[in-house]
Amino acid sequence: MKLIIAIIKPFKLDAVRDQLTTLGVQGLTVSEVNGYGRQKGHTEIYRGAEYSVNFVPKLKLEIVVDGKLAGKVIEAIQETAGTGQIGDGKIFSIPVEKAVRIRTGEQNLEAL
Amino acid sequence: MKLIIAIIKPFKLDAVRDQLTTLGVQGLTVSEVNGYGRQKGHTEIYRGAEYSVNFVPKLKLEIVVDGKLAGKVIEAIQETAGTGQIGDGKIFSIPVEKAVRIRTGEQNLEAL
Amino acid sequence: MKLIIAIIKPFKLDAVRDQLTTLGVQGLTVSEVNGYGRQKGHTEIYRGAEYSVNFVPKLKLEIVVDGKLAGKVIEAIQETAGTGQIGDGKIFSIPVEKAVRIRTGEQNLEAL
Amino acid sequence: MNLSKNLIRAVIAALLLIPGQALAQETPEFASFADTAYIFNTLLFLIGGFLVMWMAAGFTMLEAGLVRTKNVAMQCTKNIALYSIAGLMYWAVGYNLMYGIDAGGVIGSFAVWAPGDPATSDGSYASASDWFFQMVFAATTASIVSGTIAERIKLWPFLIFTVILTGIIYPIQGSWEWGTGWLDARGFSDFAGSTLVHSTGGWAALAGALILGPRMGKYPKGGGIHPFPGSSLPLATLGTFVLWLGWFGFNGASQLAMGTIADANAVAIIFTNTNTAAAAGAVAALLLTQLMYKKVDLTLVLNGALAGLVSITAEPLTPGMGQAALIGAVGGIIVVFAVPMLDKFKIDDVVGAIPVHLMAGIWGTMIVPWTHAPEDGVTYLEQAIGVVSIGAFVFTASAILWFVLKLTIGIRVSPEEEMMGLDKAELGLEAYPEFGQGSQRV
Amino acid sequence: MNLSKNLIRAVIAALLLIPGQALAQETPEFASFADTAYIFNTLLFLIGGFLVMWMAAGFTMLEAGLVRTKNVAMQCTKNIALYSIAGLMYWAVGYNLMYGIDAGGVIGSFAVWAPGDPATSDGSYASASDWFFQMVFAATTASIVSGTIAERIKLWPFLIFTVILTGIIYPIQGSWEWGTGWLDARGFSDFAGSTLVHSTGGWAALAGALILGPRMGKYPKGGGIHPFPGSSLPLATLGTFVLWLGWFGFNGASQLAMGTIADANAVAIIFTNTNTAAAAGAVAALLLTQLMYKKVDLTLVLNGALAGLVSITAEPLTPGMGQAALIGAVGGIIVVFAVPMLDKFKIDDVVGAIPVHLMAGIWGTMIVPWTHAPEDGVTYLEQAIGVVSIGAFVFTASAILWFVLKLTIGIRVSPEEEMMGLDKAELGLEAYPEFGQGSQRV
Amino acid sequence: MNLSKNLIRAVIAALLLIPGQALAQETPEFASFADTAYIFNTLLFLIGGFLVMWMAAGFTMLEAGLVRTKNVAMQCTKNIALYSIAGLMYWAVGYNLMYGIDAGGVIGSFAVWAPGDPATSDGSYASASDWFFQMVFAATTASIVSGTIAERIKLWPFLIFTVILTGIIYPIQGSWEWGTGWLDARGFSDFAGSTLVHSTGGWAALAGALILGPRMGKYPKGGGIHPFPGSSLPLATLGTFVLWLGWFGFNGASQLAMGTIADANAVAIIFTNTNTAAAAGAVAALLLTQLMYKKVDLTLVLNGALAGLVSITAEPLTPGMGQAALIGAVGGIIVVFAVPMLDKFKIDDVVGAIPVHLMAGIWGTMIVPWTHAPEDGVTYLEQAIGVVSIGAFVFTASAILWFVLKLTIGIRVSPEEEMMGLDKAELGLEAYPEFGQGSQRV
Ligand SMILES: Nc1ncnc2c1ncn2[C@@H]1O[C@H](COP(=O)(O)OP(=O)(O)O)[C@@H](O)[C@H]1O
Ligand SMILES: Nc1ncnc2c1ncn2[C@@H]1O[C@H](COP(=O)(O)OP(=O)(O)O)[C@@H](O)[C@H]1O
Ligand SMILES: Nc1ncnc2c1ncn2[C@@H]1O[C@H](COP(=O)(O)OP(=O)(O)O)[C@@H](O)[C@H]1O
Repeated sequence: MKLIIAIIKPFKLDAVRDQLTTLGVQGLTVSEVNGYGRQKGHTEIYRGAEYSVNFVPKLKLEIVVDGKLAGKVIEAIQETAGTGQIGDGKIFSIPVEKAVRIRTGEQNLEAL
Repeated sequence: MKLIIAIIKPFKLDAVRDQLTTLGVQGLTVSEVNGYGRQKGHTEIYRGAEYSVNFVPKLKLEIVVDGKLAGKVIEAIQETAGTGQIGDGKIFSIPVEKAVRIRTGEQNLEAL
Repeated sequence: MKLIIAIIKPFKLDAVRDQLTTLGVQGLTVSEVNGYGRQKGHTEIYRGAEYSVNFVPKLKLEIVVDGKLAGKVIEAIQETAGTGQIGDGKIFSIPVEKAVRIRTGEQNLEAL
Repeated sequence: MNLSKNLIRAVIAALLLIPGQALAQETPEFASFADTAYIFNTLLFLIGGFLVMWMAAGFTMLEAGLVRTKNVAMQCTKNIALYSIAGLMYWAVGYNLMYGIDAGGVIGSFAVWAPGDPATSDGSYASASDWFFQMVFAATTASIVSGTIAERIKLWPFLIFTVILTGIIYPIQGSWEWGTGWLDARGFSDFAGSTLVHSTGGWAALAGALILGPRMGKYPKGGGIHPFPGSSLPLATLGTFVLWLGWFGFNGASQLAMGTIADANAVAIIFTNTNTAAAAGAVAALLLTQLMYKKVDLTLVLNGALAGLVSITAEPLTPGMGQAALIGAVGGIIVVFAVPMLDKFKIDDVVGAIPVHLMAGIWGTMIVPWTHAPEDGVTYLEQAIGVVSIGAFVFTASAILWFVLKLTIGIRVSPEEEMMGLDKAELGLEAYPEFGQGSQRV
Repeated sequence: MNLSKNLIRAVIAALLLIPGQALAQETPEFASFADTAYIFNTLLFLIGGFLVMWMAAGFTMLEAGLVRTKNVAMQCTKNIALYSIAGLMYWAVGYNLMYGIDAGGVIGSFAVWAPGDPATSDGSYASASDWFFQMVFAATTASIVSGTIAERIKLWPFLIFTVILTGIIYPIQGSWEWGTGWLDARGFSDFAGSTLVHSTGGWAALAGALILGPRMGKYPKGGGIHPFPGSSLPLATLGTFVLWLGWFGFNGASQLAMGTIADANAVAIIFTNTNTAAAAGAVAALLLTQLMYKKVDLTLVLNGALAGLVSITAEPLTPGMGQAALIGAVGGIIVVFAVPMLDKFKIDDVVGAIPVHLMAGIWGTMIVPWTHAPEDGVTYLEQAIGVVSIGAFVFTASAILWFVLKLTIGIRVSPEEEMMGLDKAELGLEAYPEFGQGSQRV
Repeated sequence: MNLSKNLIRAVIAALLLIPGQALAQETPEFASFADTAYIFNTLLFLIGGFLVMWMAAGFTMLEAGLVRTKNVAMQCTKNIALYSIAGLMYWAVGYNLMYGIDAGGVIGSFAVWAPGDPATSDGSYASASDWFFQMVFAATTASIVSGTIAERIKLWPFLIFTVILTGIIYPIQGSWEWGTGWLDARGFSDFAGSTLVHSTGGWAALAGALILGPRMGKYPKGGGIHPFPGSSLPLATLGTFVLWLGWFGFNGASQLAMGTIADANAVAIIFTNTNTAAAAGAVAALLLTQLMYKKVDLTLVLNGALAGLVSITAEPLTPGMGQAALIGAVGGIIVVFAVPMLDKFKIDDVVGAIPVHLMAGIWGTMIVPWTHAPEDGVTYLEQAIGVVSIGAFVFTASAILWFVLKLTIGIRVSPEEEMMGLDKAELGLEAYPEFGQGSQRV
């Protein structure tokens, strides 16, 4: 199993989720995060003083999937979350050793 | 060492934390997340228009523990966070290579 | 590649980010989290009733870096985020198998 | 806004309302100084009335600030609904039940109110201005209830209770004193409603709190109290300021006249005493929480100011400034002690309405004789009789009503709904959908 | 606050304003009952005026609560700017365009207003108090527009529209009726502005909404409606209460006089009818949303109360209480049906201003004859003529203006800016910078 | 609300207050036109008073909106406490220190105020109404201070400062002008308090800001300015509207009388000039921030409106509308330049109170002679003497007091507490406990 972490632009969430659902992904977890990267934030003015906001609002998706599906999932995210513009985000893949569904105690692939 | 990621129902936090403490877990980190899964969210009506809220508020716990303790920790979470109803959440286990306590520089098990 | 997860005191963010930038880190992702650990929260009084707030606001940094840089990054965080006082936080390192830049499809080290 | 048409309208209005006088009103000129007094009195009612109407917004903000985020929209819904219901019920039933009573009587008459009804005016003010001012008092009574039983009561049973409270319960007890019923005949004195409005609201709230039970998790099985901090203290503070402002209308216009120098002086004194009591209540709570807890508790300071206001309401005219300060300060002290005391009895009062309105209301009513000359005939005994008899009636009637509602349609949301919050469960929406976990944000 | 100097000042003021009378004012005593009436009338305008001024804050809170977080600061900016602009434009152009018209005329005169201008007072009130009261009505009209077209219109085109609306469009149509122009001559009747203020604002908003188009994503290509829940329902509720309070000034002071018993009675009746219509509008929306959706929709209850207020505004004096309740209730019902109906036509009205102000405004205007005696000469035909002619003029003029703005400087922000939110895009700041994702927090 | 009892009460009240007149008051009828004027004057004070009281809520919301989330509850606490303290201190000491002064004198008398004190009324209004109106001015002065030094000052030293400011410092300087002391005798003119209230608050705030130092991190060592955006711009906007509304009472009732046509006209003119100056101040800031920064800064627009109000406060009666607009616009411009200028001097003024109240207050005071005829005897020199002498006194007295507090109990929280926020550190609670990181949420 792999934990796919995807940092995406917030308004892309629905598109990504829909696409993943068609791939058979049945669950995922989303957090609101702030990203720092090549996309440089912007300058705000407050009471005559300029300041730069370095962090850009992003969403982080965490999806644990069967290792065999991981490639497809990554691809699907890359396609649907992309706008071609700086700041589109990243996808990371991390090995997962064990998964448990709290409700039933089912393990690993059955737990997803 | 393992990083145990648990997605749970928010009101279960205190119970889980108490149980983990008795197991000797001395620290953990919590985030507010939104989950998508079998538990389907609900329908809201706003000014005459229906819309479905697909995401359900959840908490994500991240707990780095001694590999030997991991099994017990997972078990304990599964027991205390469960309600038997859909949406109880998941537990994932991921290998951790290194841990550092910022304050002292202690490493690995000593850092937890 | 490694995913470095650092839990730090919120006001240390700018210092850590600046330091990491000088090391060549070009991106990172921040979330607001609540931590439970040796630093014990505090007691509040609301309408005559005392209660203890067990969780302390922290920031979680997630930084995916070239494995070769990981040691330096961990060190840099430890130095800049430390105050020497309880609750300074932790750094964890986790192996990452794959990284993708959504915008371009670049992979692994090129994606960072 | 056409002037010529306005004249016609004005004449028609006059014909509709005070047929006898209208004929004399052929010129727009004053006929006499009595007319001037009539206008001043009417103006006092209207200004006082809109200030008290504004208190409905104050209660809404106070309560929205002191409930948890998940119940904020419900609290807003209840408050705008209760004010609206009071406005209709007090017209359909309440006013004549309260003021259509024989001197020394026990119950008024059932009749829809209409302006110009000669029974409703002694001819020294516009009857509609009086109705408006009396109506907002009925609404205030209902506002008090909504705060105590927040976060767990269902919407519709609460609204049904409001219908009966503002249409029947409040007017009946009100008729005993302000309607010149039996309590008035005995010599009970309650200038602007420490008992008639505030304690009445408080008793109804207490009955509801007892029958509903506390919020889930407030008093954990293991013992102790689990506080649920309010979602927005600035809104609670705003609400308190709104109430404070509205109280100048509440007490000031309860002088019922400002067409003479004596009345104008009285209204002015009422303003200063009202402000002083509120200030002293706030300062007392400030000092006391600092002494008791080593920290100032803003929510108790807000409650303290309100308790000061409730305390002075039974008699805002006769006290000197020092007396007003003392009366208000005791109100503030009552709140600081009564809030944790209620918790000990596991009576869960979300916003502190029982300490503020019921307890400080009793205190304010009982202390009235202190600032009266003996020849005024205001005695501690008669004050106690008033407090007890109104309390017994309102508490019993409310308890019966809550019970009937409980047995029939049920008054409490399910535990799942309570956990989810009333906003989602009962309204299907959220007060702040975008903040934090908001589903819209993601 | 020096008394002796004040006397001098007062005399100077009198000289400046009403030269003829000032000489007679050598003593501070009253000269006659007519003077007393003058003061009462002036006081009515001033109290009414500050209450309506307060409505500007009500619109701001209502709109800030109903837009999404990312557009809240912009909505606040637009509202304080539009109120300020109205205050300047109505002085520079508006007032004399509206009231400097010949009886039965079509257009007033272009002249800067100054107090004491004899044309602006019939000598029974301070001319400045009248200006103040009329000015806040112009501001209200502009407030209505800002809500409908929120979340997508650029700041400056909106402000330019406001300049023309409050300086030219509003005064011209207003002159036809309140300025004693041709509509007044025909017998059209609109007591406090269901058509002149509320529908006018609504027509301008509708033109804007049509030309701007809906917010991105509101009506997805696949069909259906994607609601964008408002960011803060307690602020929206507060705004509604503020508007309700302000409406007592809006309608009450539109009696234009309270120096006689008949006028005082009329103002009092207007207060009670206004309150009753609002209450009935709120309760109607409450019941109807429960019946239709099985859930009460707080935002529609708020809209319902406002629709009740708009409905009674065309004639708050002649209805009986029951009639007022009915008129208001129909207003509330209109809103509940019209809000989803507009969505069907893909007209995106962020806060419901078109149902509340335009549709309920038409309803209120058309129902005026019902509560008038035939001899008053208020007919359904003339009401319809007024509604249609003002509607046609305001809609056309607004549409042209919006078009010109669209073709010249552009009226809509770019899709990227709309997605980012107007606060960051146009103001470079955030309404709640620290909450949730706030950059300051991290 | 029992009428017969009210009569008794009214008579008692009359006896207590104006013994001489009470005998003549045996019937509730008017005795003379002078009585009518008495009631109008009293009513003006009461309405003006409650409007200015409401400004306390406006300052609270403005400040709660402009501080960071972690200090919001503290700001609410300070504001309700300071208003309460002012209410008590102005009774115990302030009023007689301010008005119990000999003509041309330097210091008043130390005596507790009581209604009916003949020294406090010239017999043309209820003395209590005057006290109420004067008291809320003292409170306003203290409100100004709390904003500037927010986010770092400890609660109790601030409250002690408030005790002295409202009880001693404000009344002493006030006595020099409004108490008919030496500045009044020289011919200084400050109609409603640009200097006496606003600059006084501003000087006290400036002294505090200098002695306290800036917030941690505001002026980083590396140079530059690190802005701390306010937590809630809609609350700041609401606060501004509340202040604007309250200002009609502040300036309008400073006419001190409306019992004659001349006074009524004056009050009306004051309303229109006040509104015009505020509107012009807002529009000036709007245009200027757009020009200078290419973005409109809402917080400066809010400050601009307030600066317009402060600017017109020294003389809201004599200017024509155009003059009022100009005076207000300059106020708005001052703010846009002064806010960054203060930052250059590393004077950290959280809400902009020094530009708004001190600087615009000086401007407003200095420009008074412009709109006066030479024979009024208002000269630039005497205005400057007033500005400088009051400034010197208030700044020195405040600075000494701040220093004494600093050396004794300390005035600033520890760096850890400042970082954690005053809400948690000093009050042990949070303003919005559930949002984002809120401990209750998790
Ligand atoms: N090395 C990294 N580790 C973790 N997150 C990263 C890293 N680099 C970038 N990110 C996240 O990805 C987001 C987008 O990256 P950015 O460099 O701005 O543009 P792009 O996606 O076009 O390369 C950032 O805002 C940040 O949240
Ligand atoms: N594959 C997954 N990867 C990451 N998180 C998941 C995954 N599946 C479910 N979740 C998380 O677990 C929560 C509960 O899952 P759900 O399918 O609703 O019910 P259950 O826990 O009963 O299986 C979801 O809301 C989501 O946050
Ligand atoms: N085992 C753990 N797993 C995950 N996070 C932890 C763990 N232990 C501590 N933390 C995080 O680190 C933070 C600091 O830890 P704490 O024990 O309070 O102090 P210190 O950093 O000085 O050891 C905690 O608030 C929590 O967020």
